[in-house]
Amino acid sequence: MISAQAVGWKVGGAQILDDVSLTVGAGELLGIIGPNGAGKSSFVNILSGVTRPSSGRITLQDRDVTQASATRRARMGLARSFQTSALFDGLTAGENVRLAVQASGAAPFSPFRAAGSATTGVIDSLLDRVRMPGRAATLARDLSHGDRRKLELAMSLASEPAVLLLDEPMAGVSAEDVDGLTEIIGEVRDSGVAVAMVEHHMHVVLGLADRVAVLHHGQLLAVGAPTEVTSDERVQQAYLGEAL
Amino acid sequence: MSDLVLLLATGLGLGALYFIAASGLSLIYGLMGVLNFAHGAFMTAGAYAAWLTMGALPTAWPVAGRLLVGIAAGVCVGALVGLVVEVVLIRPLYRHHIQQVLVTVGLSLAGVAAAQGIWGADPRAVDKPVWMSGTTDVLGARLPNDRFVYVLVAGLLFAGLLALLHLTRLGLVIRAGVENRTMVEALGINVHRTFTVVFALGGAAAGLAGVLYSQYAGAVSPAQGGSLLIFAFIVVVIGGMGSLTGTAVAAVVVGLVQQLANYYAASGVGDLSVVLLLALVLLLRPTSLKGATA
Amino acid sequence: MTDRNSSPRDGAGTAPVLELDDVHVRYGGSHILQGVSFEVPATGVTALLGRNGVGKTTTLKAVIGLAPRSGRILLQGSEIQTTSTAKIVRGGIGYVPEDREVFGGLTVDENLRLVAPDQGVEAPVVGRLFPDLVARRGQRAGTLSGGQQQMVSLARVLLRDNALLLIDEPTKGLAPKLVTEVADVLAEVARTTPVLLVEQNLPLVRRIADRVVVLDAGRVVHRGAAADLVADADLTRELLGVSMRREGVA
Amino acid sequence: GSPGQPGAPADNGTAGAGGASGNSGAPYKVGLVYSKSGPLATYGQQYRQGLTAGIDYATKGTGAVAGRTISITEQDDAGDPAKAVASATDLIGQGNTIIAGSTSSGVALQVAPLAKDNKVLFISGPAAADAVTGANRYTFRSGRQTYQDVATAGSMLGDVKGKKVTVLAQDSAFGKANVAAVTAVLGAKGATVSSVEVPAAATDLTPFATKVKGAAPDLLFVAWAGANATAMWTTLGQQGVFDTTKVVTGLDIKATHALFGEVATKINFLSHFFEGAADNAAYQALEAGLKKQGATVDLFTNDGFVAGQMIVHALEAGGGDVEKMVTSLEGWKFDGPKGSLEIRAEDHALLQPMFTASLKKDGSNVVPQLVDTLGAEAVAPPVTPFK
Amino acid sequence: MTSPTDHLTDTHTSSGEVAVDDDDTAAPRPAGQRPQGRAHLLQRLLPVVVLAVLAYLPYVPVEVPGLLPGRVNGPGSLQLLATCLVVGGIALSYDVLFGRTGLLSFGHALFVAAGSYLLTISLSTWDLPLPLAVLAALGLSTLLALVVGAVALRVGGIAFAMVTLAFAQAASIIVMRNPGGVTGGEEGRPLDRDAVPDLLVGVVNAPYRYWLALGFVVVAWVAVTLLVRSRAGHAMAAVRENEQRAAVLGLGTYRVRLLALVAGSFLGALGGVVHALVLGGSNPHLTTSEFTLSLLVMVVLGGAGSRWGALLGGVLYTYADARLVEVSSSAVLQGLPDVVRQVLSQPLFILGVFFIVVVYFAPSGLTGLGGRLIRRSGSR
Ligand SMILES: Nc1ncnc2c1ncn2[C@@H]1O[C@H](COP(=O)(O)OP(=O)(O)OP(=O)(O)O)[C@@H](O)[C@H]1O
Ligand SMILES: Nc1ncnc2c1ncn2[C@@H]1O[C@H](COP(=O)(O)OP(=O)(O)OP(=O)(O)O)[C@@H](O)[C@H]1O
Ligand SMILES: [Mg+2]
Ligand SMILES: [Mg+2]
Repeated sequence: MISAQAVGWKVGGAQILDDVSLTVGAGELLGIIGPNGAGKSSFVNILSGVTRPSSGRITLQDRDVTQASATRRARMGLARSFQTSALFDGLTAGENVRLAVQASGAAPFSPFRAAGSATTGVIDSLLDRVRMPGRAATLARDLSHGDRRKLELAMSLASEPAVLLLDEPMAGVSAEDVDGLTEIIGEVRDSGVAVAMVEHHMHVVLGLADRVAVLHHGQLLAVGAPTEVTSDERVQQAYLGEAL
Repeated sequence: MSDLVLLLATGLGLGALYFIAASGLSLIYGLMGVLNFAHGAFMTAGAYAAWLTMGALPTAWPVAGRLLVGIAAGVCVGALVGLVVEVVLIRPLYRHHIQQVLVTVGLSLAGVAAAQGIWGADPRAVDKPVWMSGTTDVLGARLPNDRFVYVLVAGLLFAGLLALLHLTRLGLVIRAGVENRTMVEALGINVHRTFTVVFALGGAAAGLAGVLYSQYAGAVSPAQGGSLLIFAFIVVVIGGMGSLTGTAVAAVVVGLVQQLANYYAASGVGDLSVVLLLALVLLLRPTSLKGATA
Repeated sequence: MTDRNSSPRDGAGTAPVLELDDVHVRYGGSHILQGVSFEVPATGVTALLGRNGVGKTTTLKAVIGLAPRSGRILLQGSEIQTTSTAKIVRGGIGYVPEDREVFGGLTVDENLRLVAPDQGVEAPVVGRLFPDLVARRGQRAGTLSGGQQQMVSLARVLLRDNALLLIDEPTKGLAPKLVTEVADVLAEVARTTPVLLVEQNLPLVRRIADRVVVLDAGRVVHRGAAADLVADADLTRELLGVSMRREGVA
Repeated sequence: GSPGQPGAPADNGTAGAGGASGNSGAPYKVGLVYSKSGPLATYGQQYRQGLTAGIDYATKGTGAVAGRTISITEQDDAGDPAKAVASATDLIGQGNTIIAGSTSSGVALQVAPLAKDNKVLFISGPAAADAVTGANRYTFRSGRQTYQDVATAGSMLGDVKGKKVTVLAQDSAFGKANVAAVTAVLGAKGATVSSVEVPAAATDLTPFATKVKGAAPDLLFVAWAGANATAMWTTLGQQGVFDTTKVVTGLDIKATHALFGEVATKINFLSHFFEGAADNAAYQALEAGLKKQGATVDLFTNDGFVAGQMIVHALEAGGGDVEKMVTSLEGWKFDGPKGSLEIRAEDHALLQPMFTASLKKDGSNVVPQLVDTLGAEAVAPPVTPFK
Repeated sequence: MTSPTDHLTDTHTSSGEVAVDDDDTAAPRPAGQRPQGRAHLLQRLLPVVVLAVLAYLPYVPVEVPGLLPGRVNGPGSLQLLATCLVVGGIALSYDVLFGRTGLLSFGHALFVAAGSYLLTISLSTWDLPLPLAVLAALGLSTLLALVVGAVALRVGGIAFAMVTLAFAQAASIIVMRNPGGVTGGEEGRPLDRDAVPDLLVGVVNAPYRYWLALGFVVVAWVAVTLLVRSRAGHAMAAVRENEQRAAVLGLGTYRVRLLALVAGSFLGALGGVVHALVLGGSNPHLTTSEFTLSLLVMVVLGGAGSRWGALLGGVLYTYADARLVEVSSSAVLQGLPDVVRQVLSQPLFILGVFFIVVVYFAPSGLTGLGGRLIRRSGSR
């Protein structure tokens, strides 16, 4: 569904990503792990079109989208979440989701199409799904940190994407809800969506991922089945350490 | 040849004047994110303060001496106005940038109107030292002496402000405070005071600009500050919104382009040259305009 | 794992460094904290736990004066509920916010220099704990990775002597290896400086916390020794909706 | 019930306009729309003071015509034509059959059509735009127009045949009008006219001074209104324009006399009016009338005074009937503070004498001195019939 | 990190409280949050009632001393009210950019002036009949908006503000230069009286000009309502709140902003056309940066992002601007010391100070203040 071929990214002389090639197929979940600053978020940014790579190619649903804008890619069925929640702060949680639902539909900003309110049910069920029921009317900027993360996830799910990129969806989510959200992401994957997920919660990655890619200093250190990768000595040394 | 020398020299002088006017604006915008529409009113305040001071001093004094005292008065009044405005009007609105800008808009309306009410709408003549109204022959061109003064002052101001921002702790705190005032406080630093200082500095620069511009124009009038403000804005934008060095470069470029276009190009082009320059910068390098806060 | 229970961690007998007495926080119409009272003893780590949105962050903000609060808050015996944030901090509280809040336009070094003007990134703690930051001293903090920003945020408070540290989810977004390292750092710091820690990572809590305070819907629902909570799986499940032991397996 | 006519008063009493004709004894209503605030407030103030003196003089101190007092309603336009139109509409609606004022040309040109639309008398004030002359049958003027200024300037050159004349003007309607007028007046007499137009956005005037110097004209006509005047004169002086060229410009109000700076005494001025320009009964009445108001004679006090004379004359002859008032003013000859004036019937141009002057240093002040007086016919604008 | 657009969003809410908005916030509140049935009906009816009252004013021969010059339906009052309404409608059009999309444009005056001048020019210089002239004015202005927008939208935030200011300044310069004698320079250009219906000319016909202005306000109101309720309206809110997020959701932020700018400018140009008809001509005041700034002042005064706010702000500002002149020459000031009196007799001084006071005490505008008071009294 989405694939990166020999992607490199350079900024101000520093090589942030170097020759990274990865592919995520439909119904597959790729876990991306690696030390802080390895280039995971940068990679997600490049896949989603927020930044342009300095070299290499990105294809989405077999089309070359290397130069396509984030908007174009979104219209082609790609959705993503941000590591630092990026929400419409002045709107309510419900409105945030509503916008995400609408944006995916036909004519997302036609001045001649009424916005409609039939989606209210959809919105509430999405918010329930990410374990934040009854928060629809709260302004996004007033949400607690964990709730912001959940809303971020809800918005990525709202558009029923074909490709889903998640940047640390579990960071700051309370221990109680981690399992639930993990389950949701699993379901999404099972419904045929290609998911790439950056995550530091190892039990989440291990529980979900079909394959795990390890980035280290901008390079692909290892790719493979979860158990295979975690038992790799270099991965343990660079990333896992004495895991808590 | 002598024409060209004359145009370049006066263009540089003009650029210097633009820089002095824009520096305070750029400082306040770059550091506090407040686009100070009252900057023109600040300049007017400085100019009138100097004019009143010069008028109050004994005429027996040499004009240059009175002017120096006038400049000091203009700078002080500018700083004072900046200080009061920050404490009374800007500070309580610090989370609301647009509102801060709007307050300065209101201030610019009221300030000019007040000056007009008190001293009338007509320009009043100011004394100018004989040397400054004279000229010096350079390569056959008669260069007005006052332009040298403006260039010198602008250079000193530029160096001073750069040093302040990059070499002092005050500069560091200011730059941090712009981004996240709450967090600076949460690090135990009293950030209010530093912002007041910035505004006072910007006001002082405006006061200086006002006095020098009134010398340049030979008169003070209520709308004078506002007329310079437009160019100051353009200079700040071309210079990259809040970058002091960018502002300096842009000021000189705008001054020269305007001067040369006014002489060599058709009247219409000369008039629009600055706007054309802006559009050009915009089309060629839009990112350079996004500037410090983007 | 080291058993840290042997270190002096009870704090009983000595006066608490921080006391909250019936603290309320209201935002507009919403009553967020509804009478929170607890004490932070003068040593060790006190963990503030609870589900998302129960008011943990708000509690820390109330202490430091970033939330509109009422009630009594005492730092080392003196009331601070009306003191300004900058004063409270100068009075000895270090605060690590949950959103990191580094100054994106400033370099790493400048970020640290705000707190320690003469040392910046040269300070020994930084070199020891976060060598990555030393290497990136001239990089604008806004371009750092999430984890790197977290390091800046942590390093910033460690540069100064504090009477108390308020730390909000310090390990969020950190790689597992770094989580361990940070846990060790916190444990070490806590030996000299009391820490009030908000954390979702329960294994970490179990490893370094001495006492826990659990919030629910703006009220304290549990106070006690960390060990007791860990030992009581049912209680953990009831308060936090999850078992600590199972988490620890990961 | 069903609503009546929109805009109708409550009791079908006297209809809005024309409260003037019927009931004798009721005051004549005159509306003034002029700048009381804003950038032209000083002009406006002079105008208003002159008007008071003028009405006083023309009514011999009674302030009434045929026993009916003249009641004046003032409205401030702050120099903004939008405000002026609203004010004029209001005044006309209140039954004022005479509107006077218009300090700025913009206001005059937007109010003039209202006079025609509503059939009221409009006497424009200091606004100098040539286009006010001949605007329509209902529009008159009490001041001079640009053409007369320029013609006066031309007179200073003597025989202009073959001479080079340069106009230094702001690139605006005002400046363009001056360039056009100079070309028409002096070009017709055989002068070569060129112009240096200064963009409104120019801050530094050195390039234009250099251009003027380069053109080396025999006569430089400067048409400058408002800002930057001192800088402009200083620059011209610095670049040595005065060494080789005769420089002519219009003399503005007293407050600006100090603004010519060092070169004040080197400039030849044309003047519409200034203190000491003329002496006759009207002038003395103006001076006395202003003194009562604590003011002194200045440029636009004349325009107000003349407007007062015209208003009174129109009321005396027309008794408030607009058509009669218009006819009575057309071709009227009378003495104003400047001397003898005539309202030309064809286009309502106000034919009037003009002056040339110079500035003399008097201590720290500069005061204007009369050099010459030009007869009205010498500077009369060509006829521009009504559209 | 702060970005210029963050500054903008602050306009809508002050320290966490929601700016009081009518039922037209970016997206309607979920069902549970809807105003109660009756209140909601009232809210819906209010515009209709207000419209009916306004439309009836020319039949009201009552004097309101001090408030209006003469009778309510006298020509002076109706002309004043018409001007207020036109400017109110123009403020409404500006709010599409500023309040709804977060675009701080300092060049909106450009499009209003374009509408006004293009109408007078096409009537007088090109000799077009009125309907064609209106079409020409609207078409060309919209085209202009498209071009200017396409260039200026390459930057955002304050830079966008400055760039639009520069464009407006250029337009102002061009108008002042009176190219080919079409704009009349600083003197403006009167409307060709023969080209417009008699009903729009003359003092006695003030009611018709008033109704024309009212009609424009209705058109602008309906257009803004439809726009805001449409998907485009929601997209505009999204762009205002978080541009990057809007982009990754698949909303073309550039196109959304361009759409907002063009739509706002179109309404603005329409306002310009009506302005020229109501005032009987075009004048360069419309092109000045002061006029744009005053539009901003109006919107903020009333409350950004709300139709009532923008409209009310525009109407009140224009009214105050016109009537303050009366205050300054009124007897009230005569007893004061000279300096104070001179200062107070400057309408702009009073307006400026009043504006500061409003921004200061009612950061979400007058409607916001009103809403807050209502809510407070309601909650007691
Ligand atoms: N403009 C820049 N200049 C220099 N270095 C940069 C720039 N932008 C990003 N980097 C560096 O690129 C690296 C990759 O950052 P990225 O955010 O992709 O890391 P990450 O793998 O997501 O880390 P984390 O787990 O901490 O979020 C970091 O080391 C960061 O400091
Ligand atoms: N400015 C505000 N206005 C209104 N409500 C607010 C505001 N800030 C926070 N809240 C609400 O207060 C409650 C507590 O928030 P807080 O951030 O303290 O939660 P938390 O316990 O830290 O949660 P998390 O684990 O998600 O970080 C939440 O329900 C949140 O929505
Ligand atoms: Mg990351
Ligand atoms: Mg929290």
